[in-house]
Amino acid sequence: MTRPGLLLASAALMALTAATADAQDKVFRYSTTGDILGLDPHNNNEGPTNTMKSNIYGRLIHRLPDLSLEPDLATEWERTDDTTWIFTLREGVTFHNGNPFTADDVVYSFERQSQESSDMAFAISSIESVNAIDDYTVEIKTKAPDPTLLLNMPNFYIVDKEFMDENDAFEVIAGAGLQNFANANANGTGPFRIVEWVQDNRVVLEPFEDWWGQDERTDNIDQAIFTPIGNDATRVAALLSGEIDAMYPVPLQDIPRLEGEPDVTVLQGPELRTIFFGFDHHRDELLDMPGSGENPFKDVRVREAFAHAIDKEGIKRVVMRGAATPTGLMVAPGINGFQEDMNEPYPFDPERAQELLAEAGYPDGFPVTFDCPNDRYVNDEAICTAMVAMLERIGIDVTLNAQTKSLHFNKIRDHDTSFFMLGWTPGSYDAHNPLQNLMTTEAPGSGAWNSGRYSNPEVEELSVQISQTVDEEARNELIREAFRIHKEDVGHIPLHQQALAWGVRADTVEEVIQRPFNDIDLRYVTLK
Amino acid sequence: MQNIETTVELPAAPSFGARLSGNIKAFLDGDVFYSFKRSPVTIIAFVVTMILFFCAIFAPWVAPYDTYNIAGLNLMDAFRPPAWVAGGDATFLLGTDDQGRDVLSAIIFGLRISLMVGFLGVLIAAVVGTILGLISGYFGGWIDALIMRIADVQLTFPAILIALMIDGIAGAVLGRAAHAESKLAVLVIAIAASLWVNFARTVRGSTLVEKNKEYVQAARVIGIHPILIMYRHVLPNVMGPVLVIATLSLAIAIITEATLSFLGVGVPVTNPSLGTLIRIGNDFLFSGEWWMTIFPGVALVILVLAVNLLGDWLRDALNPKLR
Amino acid sequence: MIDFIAQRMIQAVFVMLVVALISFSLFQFVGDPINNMVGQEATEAQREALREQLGLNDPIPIQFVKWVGNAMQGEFGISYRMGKPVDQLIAERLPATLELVFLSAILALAIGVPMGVYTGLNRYSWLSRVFLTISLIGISLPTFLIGIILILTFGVWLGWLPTFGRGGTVDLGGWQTSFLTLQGWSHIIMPAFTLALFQLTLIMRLVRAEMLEVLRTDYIKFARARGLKQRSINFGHALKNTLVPVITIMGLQIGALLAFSIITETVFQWPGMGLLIIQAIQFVDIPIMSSYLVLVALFFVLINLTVDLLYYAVDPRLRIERPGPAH
Amino acid sequence: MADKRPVLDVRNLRVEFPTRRGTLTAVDDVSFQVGEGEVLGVVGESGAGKSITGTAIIRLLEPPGRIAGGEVWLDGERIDNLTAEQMRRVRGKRIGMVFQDPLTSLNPLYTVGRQLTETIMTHQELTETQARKHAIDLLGEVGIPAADVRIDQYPHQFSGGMRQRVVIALALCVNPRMIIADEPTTALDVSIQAQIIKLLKRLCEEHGAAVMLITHDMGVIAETADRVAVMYAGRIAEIGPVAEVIRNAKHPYTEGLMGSIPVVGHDLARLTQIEGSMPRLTEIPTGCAFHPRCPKRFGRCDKQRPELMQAGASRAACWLHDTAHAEAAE
Repeated sequence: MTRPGLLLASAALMALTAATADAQDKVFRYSTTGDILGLDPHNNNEGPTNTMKSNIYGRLIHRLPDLSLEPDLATEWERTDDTTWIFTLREGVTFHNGNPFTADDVVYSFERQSQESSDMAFAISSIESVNAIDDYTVEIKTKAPDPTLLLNMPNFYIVDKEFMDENDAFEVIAGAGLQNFANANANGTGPFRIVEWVQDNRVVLEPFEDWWGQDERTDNIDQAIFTPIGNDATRVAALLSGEIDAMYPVPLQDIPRLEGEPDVTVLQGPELRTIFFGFDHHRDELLDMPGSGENPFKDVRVREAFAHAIDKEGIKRVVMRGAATPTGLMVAPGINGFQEDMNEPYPFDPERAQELLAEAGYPDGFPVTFDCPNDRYVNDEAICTAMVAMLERIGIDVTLNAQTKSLHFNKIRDHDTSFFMLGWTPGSYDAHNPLQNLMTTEAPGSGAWNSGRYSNPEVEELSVQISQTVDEEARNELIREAFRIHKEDVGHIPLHQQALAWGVRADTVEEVIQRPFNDIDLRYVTLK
Repeated sequence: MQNIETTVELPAAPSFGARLSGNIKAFLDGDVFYSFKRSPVTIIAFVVTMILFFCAIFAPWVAPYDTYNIAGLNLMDAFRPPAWVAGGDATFLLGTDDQGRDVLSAIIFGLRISLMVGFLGVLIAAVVGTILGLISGYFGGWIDALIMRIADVQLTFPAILIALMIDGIAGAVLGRAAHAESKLAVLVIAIAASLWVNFARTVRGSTLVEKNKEYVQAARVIGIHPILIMYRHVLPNVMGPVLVIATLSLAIAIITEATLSFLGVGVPVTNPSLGTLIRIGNDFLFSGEWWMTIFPGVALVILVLAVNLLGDWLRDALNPKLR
Repeated sequence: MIDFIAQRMIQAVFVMLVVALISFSLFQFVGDPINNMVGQEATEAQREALREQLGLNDPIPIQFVKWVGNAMQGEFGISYRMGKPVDQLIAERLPATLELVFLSAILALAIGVPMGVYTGLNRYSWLSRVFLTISLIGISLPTFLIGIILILTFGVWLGWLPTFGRGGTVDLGGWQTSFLTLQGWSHIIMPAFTLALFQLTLIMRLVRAEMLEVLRTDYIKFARARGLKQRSINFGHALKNTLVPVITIMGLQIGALLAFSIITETVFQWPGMGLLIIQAIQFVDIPIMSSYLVLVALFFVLINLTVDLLYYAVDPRLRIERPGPAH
Repeated sequence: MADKRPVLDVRNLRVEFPTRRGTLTAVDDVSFQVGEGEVLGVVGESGAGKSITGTAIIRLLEPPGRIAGGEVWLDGERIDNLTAEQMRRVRGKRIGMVFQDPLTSLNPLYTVGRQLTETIMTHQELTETQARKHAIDLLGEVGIPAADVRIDQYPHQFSGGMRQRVVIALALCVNPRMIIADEPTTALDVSIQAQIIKLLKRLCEEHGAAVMLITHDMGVIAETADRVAVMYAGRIAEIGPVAEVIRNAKHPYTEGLMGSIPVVGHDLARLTQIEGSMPRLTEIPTGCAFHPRCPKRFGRCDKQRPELMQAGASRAACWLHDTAHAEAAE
C-alpha cells in the first residue's frame, strides 16, 4: 500500500536540501477543525485550503494581513488601456523542484485555472487571454474593463509547466479529489514546501531554502505540523496541554478561561465574513401559509419590522460575548467598496416593528419556519434561538429548523426556505462579489446564493455597470447607490461580522499576525 | 353407576369493587410488596421516579418559568450563575443558560420530552423486540432467519441515519406543517427502531434455552397453542434480562434523542429536551458556566439511577426463584 | 455445520444487498454532496457538470445497480471528500476502530464479568451496592461528556496522557497497530475506556441477573451437596451456565460498540471508521457511506454467526439437534 | 441391626424459619439414629418437614432457615457446629445426597464424566486417569451400559432413570458413610423406581453406608427400609421396625396413614381417610399436633405435647401409650 501522497516534487531536490526535519528544534504545531481538501491550487476553493496554497504556491500579487497588495512573482504592473495589463515578472525565481520560473508558467497556469472543472475559475473569469511577451513579461487582456482584476490576482496560482506536463496533470479533476497527481503533489514557488500529508491526520511543511524572498523572511520556523481536531473542547485541551502551539477557532465562551491561563494568549479580531438573514421575496404564497395566497415578505414594511425586531447589541453582548461587530451593510470594512457612513444597523425598536406589522395587515403576525445551520458559523444555533425569542415578542409564530450545514445549504441552494441565516466572505474582497452572488438574479452567473431571489431592477442594472466601470471614483458611487437601494428595500438584514479567536501558546510562540480571513499563514509566525 | 350428587354452593360472584380491594389487599401483604417495604433504596428510587414523572406531566404548573414561551425569554438574563453562587439571583435558583432560560424550569420541561420520547421509544422497542424474539426463538426455521437478518440490516444503520431517513420520509409524505408536528413521532420511531434489536436477540437467546426445557415440551405435547405457551411459560422466564435491558436502554434513548435533535431531526432547539440541554451546556462546561450542563446531567443521572434501581427491584421481586 | 455456515453466508450476501439498496434510497435525505465539493463561487453549470459526472442525476435504482456492479469487481468508488479509493481508505481506518472496539470489549468483559459475579454472589454486600450505583452513573452520562472529562483530567490537568489522536503506531504489513508501543497504549487507553464504560455496565448487570438465577438451581445445590470447592462451583458450574445469555449480549454489544465508537472517535479525534463515517455523513460522501454500511452489515452477520456458533460450543443441549436452519 | 455406635445420631434437632409472619418451626425437637448398612425410612405427608430435616443434617438450608437447636453426630463426631470449610469436606466424602428430580440435578453443560471425576478428585488424591477409571466402574456399578462411552456424554443424552443412576453414582463416588436420599424415586415411573430402589439398597450394603430414605411412598418404604420414622407437623409421631409400624401402628396418625395404602390381595371396600389436613406451620395446635384430627384423642392430648414413648417394639409420641401414668385423672 503506497504511502498516500508522497509530496516532495522529486528525489533530486531531497538531496539538495540538507536540512532534515528532526535536526531543528523550532517546530510550529497548529490546528483547526478540518483538514485541507487537496493541494491542487486550481481546485478546492475553501478557507484553510486556500491559505495552505498561499504557503506553497506563488501568485503574481500577494495580499498582506492588512488586505493591501504586495508584489510576489510580478515585480511591477501597469494598465496600458481599459482591457490590457502588462506585468513584469521577477527574475531568478525557482520552483521547489529547482525548475526556473518564466512567463510560460504564467500562461500555462492561466489556461489550467480557467478550465470548466476548476473551482478557482471565478477568480480569473474576467480575463480574455494571457500571453508571454518575453521570458519575464506577460500581457493580460480582459474581456471587458475589470476594476477588480488586481484584487483577484492573489487567487491566481502559478504552477510549474514542466512539472505538470511531466506528470500529465493539466486536467483539473472536478470536486475535491486526491487520486490525481496535481492534488496529491505540490511544487510551487512559495516560502514553504510540503514534506508529508497523511489525509485527516497531519500536514508537515518545511521552509524552502531557495525561496526568492529568503533574505527578508519574516518567520523562523524550521518545521510546521498542521493537525485537524474536529471537536472544539478537545482542541482547547490540546492547546492547554501544550501538544499544539496554536489553534483556531477558539469557542467564544472559552476565551475568558484561556486568557486566564499564564502561557496562552488569545488573538481576536473581526473576520471578513458577514452574517445576515434573508427573506423569500419570490413566492406568491409563503411556504408556511398554505392556502393563504399571501407572502408577507413581499411587503417592505414587514421586512423592516423584522429588521427592527432584532436586538443586535443584545446578541453581541450575550450570545457573542462582545466578540462581534454589528453591521448595516452586506460587506465588512476592508472590502473594496465598503461605505462607512452607511454601516449604521437598523435600530432595535420592537414597538416600531409591531406598528409596521399592523400597517402591513398582520397585527398578530404570521407563521414562518426559520432555517439555520447549527455547525457552520460561530454560535449560529444560539443566535437563531435568540432571534426566535425576539421575533415571537413582536407576534411572529417562528418554528426554528436548526440543521447541520450539509442539510442547511441543501435547502438554501434549492430556495426551499422562507427566512434563513447565511454568512458570506467575498472571495475577491470586492463589493461586487456579494452583489453578484446574493443581491441580484438577472445577470449571467449571478444569484448563486440569492435564496430569497431578491431582485430590484435598479440594483440589477447597477451591478452590471459596477462590473464594467474601471474608474474607482465612479465605481464607488455606483456601489454606494446599489447598497443604498438594497438597504431601503431591506433586501436582507445584515447582522454582524463574527470575530476571529485564535489561541496561541505564549511560551513557544513569539508572535502570529492575525489576518481578517480566518487562517494562519506560516509567513507571519515567529517562534521563541 | 351411582351418580354422585354434588350440590356445591357457589359463592355469589364478588362485586368488582370487592374484588379490586381484595386484590389490592392481597398485593399489599404479598411478598412483592414486602420486599419493596424492606429495602429503603427501592423506596427512595420509587419516590424519586414518581416525583420526576409528576414534574414532567405537570411541568407548566411546577416549573417557575414557562421556558417554552420563547417570547418570555430575556437575553439579558443569560449566563446567570446559580442563586447561591456570587452574582447569582434568587429568582433563578439554578442559574440561567445561554438564552436566559431558567435552568431549573428548562430541566423540568426538558424532562417532559426526554421521558416521553425515552419511555415510549423503549416501550415500543421492548414490545416489538420481545415479540419478535419469542417468535424467532420459539419457531426457529426460516422465520428465525428472516427476523434475525432484518435485525442485522437494521443494526447496520446508526440511529442517526435511521432518523434522517424516517424524517425525510415523513417530510415527503406529510405536509410542511404536519411534518413539524411529526418531529416527536419521528424521534420515537427512530429510537425504537435502533433499540428493538437488543430485546429481540436477548429474548431469542433465552427462548432457545427455555424451549428445550421439559415443561415447554410438555405444554406443546398437550396441544396448548404456541402463543399461549410463549406468553405463559417462556415470557416470565425471559423477563429478567428484558427488564435489565429496558432500564438501561432508557439512558441510551435519552442521549440518542439529543444527538438526533442536534442533527435537526428531533425536537427544535427552542424547546430543548434534557439531552439537548446537556449537549448545549457541554460546550460551556469548562468555560465557566458549568451549571448549564451539570444540573441537567445530574437530573439525567438521578432519573436513570431511579429507574434502574426500580427495575432491579422489580426484576428480583417478580422472579419467583429469586425471592 | 458446514452447510449451516454456507447458508449464513448466502443470507449475508442478501443482507448486504438490502443494506446497499436502503442506503442509496437514504442518501437523498442526508443532503447534497455537491455543495461541499465545490467552493461557494462555483457556477451552476460547474455544479451540474459535477453532478452528471458523479452520476447523481441517475434515479436511485440505477445508482444502486451501478454501485453493486462495481462492487462486484472490487471497485468501491472514490471518496468525494478525500478523492481516494474507498477500499484503501477503509483499509487504512479499519485497524484503528477494530483495535479500539477490541480493547474496549476486553476491558468491558474483564471488569464487567467479575463485577457481575461478585454482585451476584454477595447480593447484599455494600460493595455490590457501590458497584451497581457507580455503573449506573457511568451509563447515564453521555459519551461525549465522559470523554471530555477524561481528556481534561488526564490530558490537561495531570498531563499523563495525550489529549487526542492516535500516535505511536507500528506498521505490521499494512496494519497500523497501537499495541506495540507505550505511546500507542497511552493514546488508546482513554478512548477504549470511554467506549467500554457502557458495555461494562450492561454486562455486569446481566451476569448478576443470570448468576442469581443459576445459583438457585438444583445442580448447584447438588454440587454443594457433593462438597465441591466454592470456587469451582461459582466460577466453574455457575459461571459457565451464566455465560449463555451473556454471549448473546456480548455479540450484540460489539455491534453497539461500533455505533458508539462514532461519538468516541469524534471526541478523541481517533482516526477510525467512526470518524470517517461522521465526516462522510456531514460531507454527504456517498461512496464512503455506502461501502461503510455494507461492510458493517457484513460485520453484524459475522458477529451473529459467531454468537450462534458459540452457543454450540457452550450449550451442548443445542448441539444434539440437527444444526439446520433452525438456529 | 448390630448394636454398634450409630452412623448418624440426631438429637433434639430444631429448624426454624424466621419470617415476617413470625418464626416457623419446620422441625421441632426431632431425634433418631441410623446404624451402619441400615435404611431408615422417613415418611409423612408433604410439608411434614422430612426434606428440611435431611437438608439440615447436611447443612444446606436456604437462608433464612437455620438450625435453632439440637445436635447432629456423624460417626461419633459432631457436625452441626463445624465451620463452613470443615462441613464442605464432610459433604460428599462422608455424607452423600440424592435429590428428587434427575433432570435438574446434573449440570447441563458438563459431561457426566467430568462431574464424576471432579467430585472424586475433590476428596481423593487421585490422578485424572485414575479418577476417570473409578468413574467408569461406578457407572457400571449403577447399571449404565457402555459406561466408557457414555461417560463423555451430556446429561440431556440420558433418560430420566439413567440420570438418577448417575446421580446415585455421584452420591456414592467417594464412599460416604451416610446417604440422604430425598424422594429419589418420586420423579421416576414405577418400573424404573423398583430398579433404583434395589440398586440403592444393594450399593449401601456393599459400601456399608447408612441410608436416610425420605419419601411419601409407603410402598417404597415397605420394600426397602429396615426401620421407619413417621413425621407429622415437624415432629416424629412414631418410629420403629418397618414391619411393626406397618402392621400394627401405635400412633393413630400412623394407623390412618397405613390404612390409606391399598394392599394387593385385600379387597377393602373403602380406604380409611383421615379428616382434615396437616396444620400449616404457623398454626400448629397445642399439645399433640395431631389431636384435632385424632379419632382417639382424649383430655390431655390437646394440653401437653407427648414425647416418644416405648410402645411395643416401636416408640410413639401418643398419650395412649403413657403406661407410666395409666390414665391419671385429668
